[in-house]
Amino acid sequence: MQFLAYILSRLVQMVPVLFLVVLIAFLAMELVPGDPIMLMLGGRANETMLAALHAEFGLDRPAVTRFFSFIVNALQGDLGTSIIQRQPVSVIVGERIEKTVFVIVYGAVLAVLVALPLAVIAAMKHDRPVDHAIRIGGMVGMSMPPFWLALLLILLFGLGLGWFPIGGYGEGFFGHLWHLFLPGLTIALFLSPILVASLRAAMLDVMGEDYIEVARSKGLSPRRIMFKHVLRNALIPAITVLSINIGWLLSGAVIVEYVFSIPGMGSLLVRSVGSRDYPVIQGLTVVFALFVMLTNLAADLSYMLVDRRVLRK
Amino acid sequence: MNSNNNPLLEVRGLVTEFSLEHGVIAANADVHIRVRAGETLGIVGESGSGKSVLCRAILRLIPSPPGLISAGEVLFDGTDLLALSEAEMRRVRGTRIKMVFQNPMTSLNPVRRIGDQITEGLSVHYGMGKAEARAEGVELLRRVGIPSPETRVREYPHQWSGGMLQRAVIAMAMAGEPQLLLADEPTTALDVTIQDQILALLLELQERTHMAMLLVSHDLAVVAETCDQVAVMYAGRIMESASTKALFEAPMHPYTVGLMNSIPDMAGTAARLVPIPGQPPDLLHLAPGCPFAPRCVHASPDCAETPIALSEIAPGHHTACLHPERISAGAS
Amino acid sequence: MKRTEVKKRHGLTAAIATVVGGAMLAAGLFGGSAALDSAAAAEVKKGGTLTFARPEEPLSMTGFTISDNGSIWAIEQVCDSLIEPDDSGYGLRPALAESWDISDDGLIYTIHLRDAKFSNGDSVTMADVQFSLDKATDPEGYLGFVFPAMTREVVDGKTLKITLEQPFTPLLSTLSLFAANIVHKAIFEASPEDFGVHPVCAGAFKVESFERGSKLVLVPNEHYWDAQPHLDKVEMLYVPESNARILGLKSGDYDVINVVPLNQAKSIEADSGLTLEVAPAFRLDYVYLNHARAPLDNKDIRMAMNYAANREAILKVVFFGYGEVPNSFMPVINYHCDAIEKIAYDPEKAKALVAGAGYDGTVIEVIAASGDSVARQAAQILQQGWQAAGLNVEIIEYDVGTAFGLLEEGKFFSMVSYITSDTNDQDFLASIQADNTVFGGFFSSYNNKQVTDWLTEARSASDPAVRQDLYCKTQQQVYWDAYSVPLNFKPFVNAYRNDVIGFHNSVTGPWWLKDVWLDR
Amino acid sequence: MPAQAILVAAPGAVLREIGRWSITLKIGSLMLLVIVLAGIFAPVVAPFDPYFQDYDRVLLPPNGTHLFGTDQLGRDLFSRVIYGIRIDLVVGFIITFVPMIYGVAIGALAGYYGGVLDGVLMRLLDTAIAFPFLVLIIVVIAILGPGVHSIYIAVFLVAWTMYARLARAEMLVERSKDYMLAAKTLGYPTSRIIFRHALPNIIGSSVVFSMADFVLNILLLSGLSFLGLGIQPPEPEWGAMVAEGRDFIFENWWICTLPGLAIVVAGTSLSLIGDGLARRLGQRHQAIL
Repeated sequence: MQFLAYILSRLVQMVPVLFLVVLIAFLAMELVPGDPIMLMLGGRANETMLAALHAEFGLDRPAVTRFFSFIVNALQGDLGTSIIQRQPVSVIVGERIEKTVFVIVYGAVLAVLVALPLAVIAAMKHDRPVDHAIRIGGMVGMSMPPFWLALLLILLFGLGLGWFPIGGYGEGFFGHLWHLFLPGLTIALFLSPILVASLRAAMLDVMGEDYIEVARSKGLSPRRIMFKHVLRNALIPAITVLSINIGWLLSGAVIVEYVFSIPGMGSLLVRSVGSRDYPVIQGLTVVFALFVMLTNLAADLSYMLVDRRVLRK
Repeated sequence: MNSNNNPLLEVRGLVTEFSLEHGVIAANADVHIRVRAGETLGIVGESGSGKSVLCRAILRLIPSPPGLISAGEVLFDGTDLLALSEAEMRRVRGTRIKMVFQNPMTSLNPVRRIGDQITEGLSVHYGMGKAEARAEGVELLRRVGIPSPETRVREYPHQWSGGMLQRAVIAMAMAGEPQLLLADEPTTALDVTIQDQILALLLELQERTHMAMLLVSHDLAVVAETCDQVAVMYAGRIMESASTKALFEAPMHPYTVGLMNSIPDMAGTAARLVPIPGQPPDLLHLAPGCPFAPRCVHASPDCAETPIALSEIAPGHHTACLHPERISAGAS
Repeated sequence: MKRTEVKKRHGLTAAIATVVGGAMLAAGLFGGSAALDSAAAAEVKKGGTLTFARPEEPLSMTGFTISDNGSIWAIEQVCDSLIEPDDSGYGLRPALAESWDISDDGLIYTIHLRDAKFSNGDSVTMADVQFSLDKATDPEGYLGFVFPAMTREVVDGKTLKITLEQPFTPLLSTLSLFAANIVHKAIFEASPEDFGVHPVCAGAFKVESFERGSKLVLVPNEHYWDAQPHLDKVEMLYVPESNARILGLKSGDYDVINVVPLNQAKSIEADSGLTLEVAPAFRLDYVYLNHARAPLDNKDIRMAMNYAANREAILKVVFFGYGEVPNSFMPVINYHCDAIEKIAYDPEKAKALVAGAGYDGTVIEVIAASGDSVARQAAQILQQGWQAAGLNVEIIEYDVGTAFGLLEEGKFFSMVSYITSDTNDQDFLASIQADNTVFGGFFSSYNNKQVTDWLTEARSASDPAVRQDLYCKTQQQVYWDAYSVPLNFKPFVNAYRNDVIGFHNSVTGPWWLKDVWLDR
Repeated sequence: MPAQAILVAAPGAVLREIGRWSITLKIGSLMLLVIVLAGIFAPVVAPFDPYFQDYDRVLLPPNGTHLFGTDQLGRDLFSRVIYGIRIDLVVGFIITFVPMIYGVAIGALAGYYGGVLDGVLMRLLDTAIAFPFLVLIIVVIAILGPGVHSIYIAVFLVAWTMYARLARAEMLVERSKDYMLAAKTLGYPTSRIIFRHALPNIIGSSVVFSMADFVLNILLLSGLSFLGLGIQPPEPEWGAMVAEGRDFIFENWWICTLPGLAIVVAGTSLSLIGDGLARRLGQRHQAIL
């Protein structure tokens, strides 16, 4: 019950934020030059047609009215209709959520697979050459622009070795894994230095805790101590880092989708902004924001799974 | 196995060094102690005197780097622990020598169940199954006086009070019935009312299992009440060691005297407390001789210059003072 | 991606164009695919899947609401109109209309409908034709203004009579546009949105599946009125990244790719397993100039920009030699005049013109759509030349939406872009760009009474020689007025594996995939 | 101390301070120093005019004359990379440290006062994190036109939030400490308490974070330019150079690879400094947020 109440209160807190996000997106698009109907018609429309189409998409109403009707409709699951594609925004965006989420989750999982062993080694060999190498390697890794990394991976794996496709989404789960390997790896290589740094730091902190010495005094092996005692306690900061970086990850996904031709939300966003497809941009903004907020919520909830103390606070 | 005359634990000439940014310090310098089975050795000294380091050195828990045990022997039941492999040493830690730490609030992993932590050593070193370990955990908790242990084994550390946690830590140490218990200031972090309970518990357990105990404390009163033998540490060295009775009746080192004078109940009369003059020692810049010399009222010029070894001045009574005779004079 | 957006707008503009009559039309009607098909038929192998990677993304399969080439060229495979462009794109041929009669006064068109079926097996009825043309010509609708005022009357189940208020020779070509495709009325009406994903038309192919943003799968329409396509399946993939297309082609993942990055065209030519197709296109890459904005209102400045434009360098460095330095303000369509002298690269003359023009140092902004590397490179070469001539020039990248927003509002100096035509009509594209009364000079504000008169006259003239003369005069005048800074007559550059037979690009853009077969 | 003595003592103090630096801090500082000097003396260091296009020397691979080769317009890439320092480092510096100043101030105030101000700030912070940055930057560019001023404004709107978050969290801890109470009981004005007493204690985490932020901001700047939304051509911005080389990656690898390497080197030097600073400031295990 306590748990449910917590989730509920968090969800309630999300409402004003979501409202603000949508409001800002709305105002922003109002300020931008370019009329979607004109763009759609190639600037060749007569006044009657313009008026008719504006009416059809409700663009003749004041922004405030449109904003609130958007809110009202959105609450009923209706995000409007794309001006360019003439399809419900919920459908257009919905089709792409899976792809973006797949890329990001894939990247995050790869990042954990890369980062976890490195962080464990670095922490266990603290201040030894291996540790320094991992730390400095991480700094170099963190300085690599994702788009550049992506190009290097294309050059190496796509052209040089020919192991992986350099674009597209693929078919079926394993097709996705196969096609999205390089995008996923790009995200992973971008993310893992941050993860290694935070995990390593957290583990070093934990390793200085009394209970770790107690564990050693019990005659436990370093490996057991690492996995049974250190890692779990070090997870919270790492989860925090992951969730804080989710916004960055989404921005990164835009570039990664762009470079690897993945039909996800990022590429849709770039295109929709280009064609001033307001309903799609608004829908995407809402979905992006929800995504970030739910990720943060999930991170908070996972703290509870890791550490019961959080519940009490 | 052990006759009473053969010590269960004998530390000889132990030197533990730490490399710091500006130099190397010896946290333990030429430490000698002995503990027999069933006996309690108290180690007293101010904070920073190397008591805790000694406990960790015995268990080889000194983090390396920066720490290093550079000389000496730790003979446990005739075996030099320093010569064991890491795996063998882990076995010793898990089965024969246990340690109780100062702060119970931080001695337990916050994200794991108390019961699991208590019996973890058992499952690792005795291959105990889950159910068996759980039962043993309940039993251990019962023995250290935790009410309704059946339900409490499942709880997490944040749900327990400090006193209860220290009982849990002791239960953890008692798992597998060790021969030697290193208790590193087990009561310091607790309320005064709880302290006595915990000490009583330790003594009761010791009596029941006939284990040897090393009780580290900065509190002379605690040591006086509980220990058979006492060793006084200063700047990483043993200054004086003797039976509790002998030490308190006739201290043979100026530092011991100073210590006693600075503690309320110890001076007996409690008329006035005399703090030890001067600064605590700077381990980085020690003179070759007696480290206490700069603060010592009885010191002679050569005190600071020649290294002074422990010498037996009465049966079982050792002191590292050049001028023990001046103390008796000063005391009377 | 961005490119699609740019293209889209001009695709639309071009789609409005009409087709010339006379000899051209006849050639279109009687030449073309029938002969080609029978010639190849002897050795044609049936079956197989053609994988075709395109940088343009189909957005919707409804011709009434979209205007981007990504969609249009896909729709052309699926939907037929009454009349369609021929193989080359230069002429016309019958499609769902079996034949037609035109009255002597040019006002009444009698269209005879063919026995044809939609991809779901339903017959194409006059009701469907009426419905589709109603949608297409609806003046409130999206492309309605393309069509002249007319009344349509169903004579019988197979005959449609179209009556015009005034003669309008280009009607047949207008009817061939994608927007005039015949759709299944009942299915469209049931859900226009659903129709955009699962269209039911009477073209050679039908949509098997449409995954927006990644791929469109076409299979033969077994009810197609003409010969069945040779292929079993076409997978049209959206692959915006050019390197990915090249790599996929070389590795065999793709059979055909279009919009080959020109710097890699040579490596494809060198690959013995691949064929590079360089096909003429109704396309001109050029710099839009806003004559309404000082200092571009000064012809000397515009001429200086032309003299200082190192087109040879652009052709070499940006286009890798593919194309031709233009001698016109519009693409090479019919009635193009080869004889017009090109404005030479003459930095000294440019400098002198700027010096004499009283230029006040106003910064001239050159817009390039962000992400459009061709535009960006060309802009930088131009900038170097223009600055050497004494002009202050800044390059600005805007996303496509903003760029065209500025264009529409007239808030721009210049923009590197291009124009294409979906039909072979000289008149309308010329009019859009140069006749201020038609479209304000296509964002340029170009206004020349003489040119307007010539174009008006050419529109109504029936003698090809007369029109040729008028269009040559127009070309000479507008081009030498420094209407714009033309950069390149850029061709379509595609590449395919050698075992792909019969693939070719029509000048207007699409490909007749029903004629393609795989030699494997 | 008399002024002369300070003058005499200063170099020694500096040397002593440098002597206390960790090896990473030393290496990072040295790298950054070299980069900054190369940027300052770009006209001397760069062998060619970074803007000059020579159409007879396009797409030349790295060689003795052109260390990094030439690009598709025949410009010397090495010279462009050197001149790029002036853009990436300067812009990166500004978009890192300007938001840091008011971000820390806002966070400190909110943390100190709490209440409504704090509540509003927290909602703003949540919004800033949840809002897709790309939409914002495109909007700002569309309104103000592309170029560095648009990047400044877009980043200034968002980037302060992380500093505010850090400063607020630190202030919440600091607020109840004894020295703060002492300052309050002494009747100091609040601004003095916040900025003179608390600030030095709460700024450490922001300083350490700023180095990582600096790196991320260089990546952001180059990423925007890569998308064609940042620094305008023909300016030799590193990300834009990578973007220009992208189409040529298969046959002319150096165009996008080498400018990217410049980003990595600059970023690494800053990361090394950040790591060293964290140690120097005693935050040995400071996590990078």
